Amino acid sequence: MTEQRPLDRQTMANRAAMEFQDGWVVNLGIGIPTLCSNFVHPDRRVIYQSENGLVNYGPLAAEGEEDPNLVNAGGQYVVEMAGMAVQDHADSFALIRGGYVDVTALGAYEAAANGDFANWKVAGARGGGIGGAMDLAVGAKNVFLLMEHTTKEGKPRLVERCALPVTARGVVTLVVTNLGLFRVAPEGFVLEEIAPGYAPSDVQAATDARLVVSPSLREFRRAG
Amino acid sequence: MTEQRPLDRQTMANRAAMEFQDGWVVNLGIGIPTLCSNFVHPDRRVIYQSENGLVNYGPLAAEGEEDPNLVNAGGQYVVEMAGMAVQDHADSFALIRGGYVDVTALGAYEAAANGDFANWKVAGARGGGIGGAMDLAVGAKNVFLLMEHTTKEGKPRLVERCALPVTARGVVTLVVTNLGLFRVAPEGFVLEEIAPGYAPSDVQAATDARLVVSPSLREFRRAG
Amino acid sequence: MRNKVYPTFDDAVADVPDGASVMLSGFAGPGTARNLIAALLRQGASRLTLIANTPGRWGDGRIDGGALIEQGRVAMVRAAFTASPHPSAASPFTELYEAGEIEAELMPQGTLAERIRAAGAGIPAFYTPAGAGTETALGKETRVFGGREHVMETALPADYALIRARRADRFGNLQYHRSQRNFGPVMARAATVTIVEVDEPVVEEGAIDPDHVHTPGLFVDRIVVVPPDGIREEPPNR
Amino acid sequence: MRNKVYPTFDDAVADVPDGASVMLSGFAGPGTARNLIAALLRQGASRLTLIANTPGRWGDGRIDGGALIEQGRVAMVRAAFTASPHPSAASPFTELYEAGEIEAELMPQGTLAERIRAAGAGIPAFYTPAGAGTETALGKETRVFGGREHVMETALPADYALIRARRADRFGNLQYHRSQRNFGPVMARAATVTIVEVDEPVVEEGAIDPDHVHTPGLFVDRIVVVPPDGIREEPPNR
Repeated sequence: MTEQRPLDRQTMANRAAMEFQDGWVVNLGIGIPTLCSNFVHPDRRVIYQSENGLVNYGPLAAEGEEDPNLVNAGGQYVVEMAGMAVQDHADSFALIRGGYVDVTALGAYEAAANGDFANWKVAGARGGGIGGAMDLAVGAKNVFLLMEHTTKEGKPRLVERCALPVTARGVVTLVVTNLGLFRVAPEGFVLEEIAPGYAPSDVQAATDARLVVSPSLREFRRAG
Repeated sequence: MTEQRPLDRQTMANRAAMEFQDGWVVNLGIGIPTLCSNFVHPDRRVIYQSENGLVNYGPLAAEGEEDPNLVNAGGQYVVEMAGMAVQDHADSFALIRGGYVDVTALGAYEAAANGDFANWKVAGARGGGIGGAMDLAVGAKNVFLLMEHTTKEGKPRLVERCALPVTARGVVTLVVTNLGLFRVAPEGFVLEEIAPGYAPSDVQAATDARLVVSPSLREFRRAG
Repeated sequence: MRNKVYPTFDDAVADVPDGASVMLSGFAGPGTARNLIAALLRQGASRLTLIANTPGRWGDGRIDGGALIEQGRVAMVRAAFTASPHPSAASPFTELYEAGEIEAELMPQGTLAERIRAAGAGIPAFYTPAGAGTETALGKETRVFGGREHVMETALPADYALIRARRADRFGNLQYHRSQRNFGPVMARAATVTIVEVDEPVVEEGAIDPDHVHTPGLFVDRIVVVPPDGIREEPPNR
Repeated sequence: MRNKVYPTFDDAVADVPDGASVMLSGFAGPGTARNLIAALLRQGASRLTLIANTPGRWGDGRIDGGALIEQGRVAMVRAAFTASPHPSAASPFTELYEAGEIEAELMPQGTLAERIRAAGAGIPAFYTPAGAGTETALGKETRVFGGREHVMETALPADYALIRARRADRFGNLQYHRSQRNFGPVMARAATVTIVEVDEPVVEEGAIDPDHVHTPGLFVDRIVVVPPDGIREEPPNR
C-alpha cells in the first residue's frame, strides 16, 4: 500500500495554475493562491491583475530590489513587467466586476457543495476581512479555491452548506485541497484527482459533503 | 431721449464673464457663451472645462496652428494651457455632476421665472440635441443663460413657464440678454441692469413674465 | 498569446454581423475611428445599432457614423444628439429621424458616458440627477435622494467598439492624444470586442510607462496601424 | 488664485475639526499620507470618521490611520477590513472592534472604491452584485437585474481626503507612482477638501504632460512637499 502523501502548498498552487489558459487574466488571493505565480507555463502567457490597480505585473521582487511603491494585493513587493499598466482603485474593481478576470484563486475557510464559500469571517466574530473577495467572487468567470482539506483540528472544510457567513453564493468552479481536486457541478463536489496513497473513501471521510467520484478519477497531475 | 442700443453678442458674453470669480471652474456652451473666453480678467484666473475632458484649456487656436486632436466642447480648436489636464468622457461628466463646476453658461430657447429653462428641443420636433446641457444644468453651482431677449419674430424668450420641453428645473441663477441682466429669485426675474436707452417698461413689453425691477437698477456694466 | 495586431482595417472588422451593436468613440472629430468605419462600410453589415455621442454627419467627405447611416446600414442610434450640436446647422440625420425612418434613443451626454462606463464596470444601474423632471425621464424610474429627484439609468454595453488612439503596444495598452481620449477608455471596457486604430506604429511592450497607460491592453482585442495613406484627423480647413 | 502650496503638514491640516470625516488613501503602504496623518495626530482632532481600505495598524513604528485609532481619535471606521488582511496576523483594531469599543462599517473593497467614486461623480446610488446574498447586504435594498441579485449602495463622501502622490504642479495636477495611485484619484474627487503630500518638489504648470495627469488640479486644495527628513515610503526591511 502506497504511503499517503497530501500535497504541499506549492504543489497545490502549481496544480491550480495548470488550469490557467493562455491569455487568461488571473487574480491571486493572499495565502496559497499567491504561490500560483511561481509556476511558469512554458507556452502560455498569464496576465496577473491585482485589486490595487496593477495589470500585467511581474514576479515578487528580490530583497533589496523592492520599489517601495510597487506592491501586489497581498502587499508583497513585485517587479514591473514589460506591458504593465496602473489603474486607480475604482477602475481596478470596474475591471473585476466588469467580467475581465478569467479566474480568481482564493483561500477559504469553507467550500460548499452548492458553490457557496466563506472566507471573510470566522465563527463568533463581529467583523472580518472582506477585501476584494466579494467583488472577485461575483466578477470573475471562474472562482478557484485553494485550501487545506481540513482545519488543524481535523474538521472538514468541504461541506454540504456553509456554516460561516458566505462570501458569495454559487460561484465556486474548482477546489484544490491537499487531498484532492474537485469540480463543483450541479450534483456537488466531483472528485477528479486525488493525492498519492489516498482512496476516495479516505477523502470522503474527511469531507462533510457527499462526494461524487469522477469516472476518470486519477492521481494529481503534475506539470512537466 | 437716448437711442435704444441692445447689446451685441460679445458684450453680453463680456458681462456674463465679469461674474466669473477668481479660481472659478467655468463651462461654456455653444453659441454666445463660448465668446466669454474672449474676455480676460486682469486679476482673476478662470479655469475653463469642457465636456469632452479638457480641464484648464486655453483660447481658440489661430488658423494654421490647430492641433487636430485638441478641441473644446463646441468642436473648436483650442490651444494648450500650462496646467491643462485631459480626462475621459466619464470622468469629465463625473466632474460636472460632482459639483466642481462653479458656473455653466448656456444658450437657451426659453428661460422661465421659476428657474426652468429649455434649450434642447424645438417645438414640434421628435428629437433634439441634449449634449452636456442636462448634466451641466444639474451639476453646476450656477447656471447662467446667455440669449437674445426675443426670437427673430419678436416672440419673448423670457417666460412665466416654459412651453418647450425643459432641460432642467429650477436651476437658472442669472440671465443675460441683449436687453437686460436678470437675477432669478424666488419672486421671479429681477431686472438688475438694462441696455442703454431702454426703460424697464420696454423690457417688460418684450417679456412674457412679470419682471421685478431691482431698486438698484442701473445701465449694463462694462469692464474697465 | 494571440497576436492582436491586424494587417488591415478590413480584417479587423470582418466578423461584425448584421444586427450588431457598435460603439463609436469620437467627439467633434478627435477619437473617431474613421478608417475602421470606412472598412465597416465596405464590409456591408446592416441593421446596426450605433452608440456614439452624435449620429455623425455626411456630405462633407469625412467618414464617421453618419456614413453608415447614409448607406442605410443603421437601424438604431443611441446618442446625446439627434439634431446637430450646432442648432443653426442642419443634420441629415435629423430629417431621417423626424420622418420616422430611423430609430434613436436620445439621452444626456453624461448619462451616455456613465451608462457605457457602468457596462464595463459590472454596475447594472445607477441614479443620476441629469434629465430628472424632463421629457427624457418619461417612463423611467425616478427616486429622491437628498431631497432631489434622480433618474435610474441602466448599463449600456455593446458587441463592438471602434476607437482611435495615438499609440499602442503589442499587448494593446493604449495612449490617446489630448481630446482624442473622450469615449475611448469607457467604450473599450464596455464592448465585447474592442478594435482600435492607432496613429503611430505599434511599440514593444515596455515602451509605454505603466503610469501613463490610458487603456490597459486587456480591454483591447484588435489593433490596426493607420498607414501613411490612411485617413488622418485634420482640422476642417486644412 | 490662491496659492495651494502649504509650508508645513501642520498648516495643511490645521482646520480639521472634531467629528470630521477623513479619507485616507493607501493600500498596504503605497499612497499613505503618513506625514499628513502624523500632523493630524499632533493637531488633536477627535471623534473622526476614517474612510480607508483598512483601519491601519500600530506598534511597528509606521504611521497610518491606526495611529489615530491608537490615540483614541477615531469614532468610526468605514473599510474593507476590520480584521487584518492577513488572517494569521492579529490587528490591534480587531480587538477594539470585537470588544465594541469602536464602530465600523465593513464592506467589499470594490464597493468602497465605487461608493467613493460615486460621491465625486454626482451619483447618489448604484447597484452592485458584490455582497449580494451575504451578511453585508443585510438591511440593504436588493434588486434583480439580468436574473442576478444586486445590492443598492450609496455614495460615500468625506470632509477631507489625505492622499499621497509623487508629484504636483502649482495648480495641483497630480501624478502618482505605480501602486501609490490606488484610492488617491477617487478620494480627491469625493472630499470637500483634498490635501496631498508629494514626494518631489512642486513643479511649474506646464511641466506635467496634460495626457499624463492622474488627478486634475481642480480637485486638489492643499499641497505639501515631503521634506528630506519627512516620512518616506520604504519596504519593511530597509
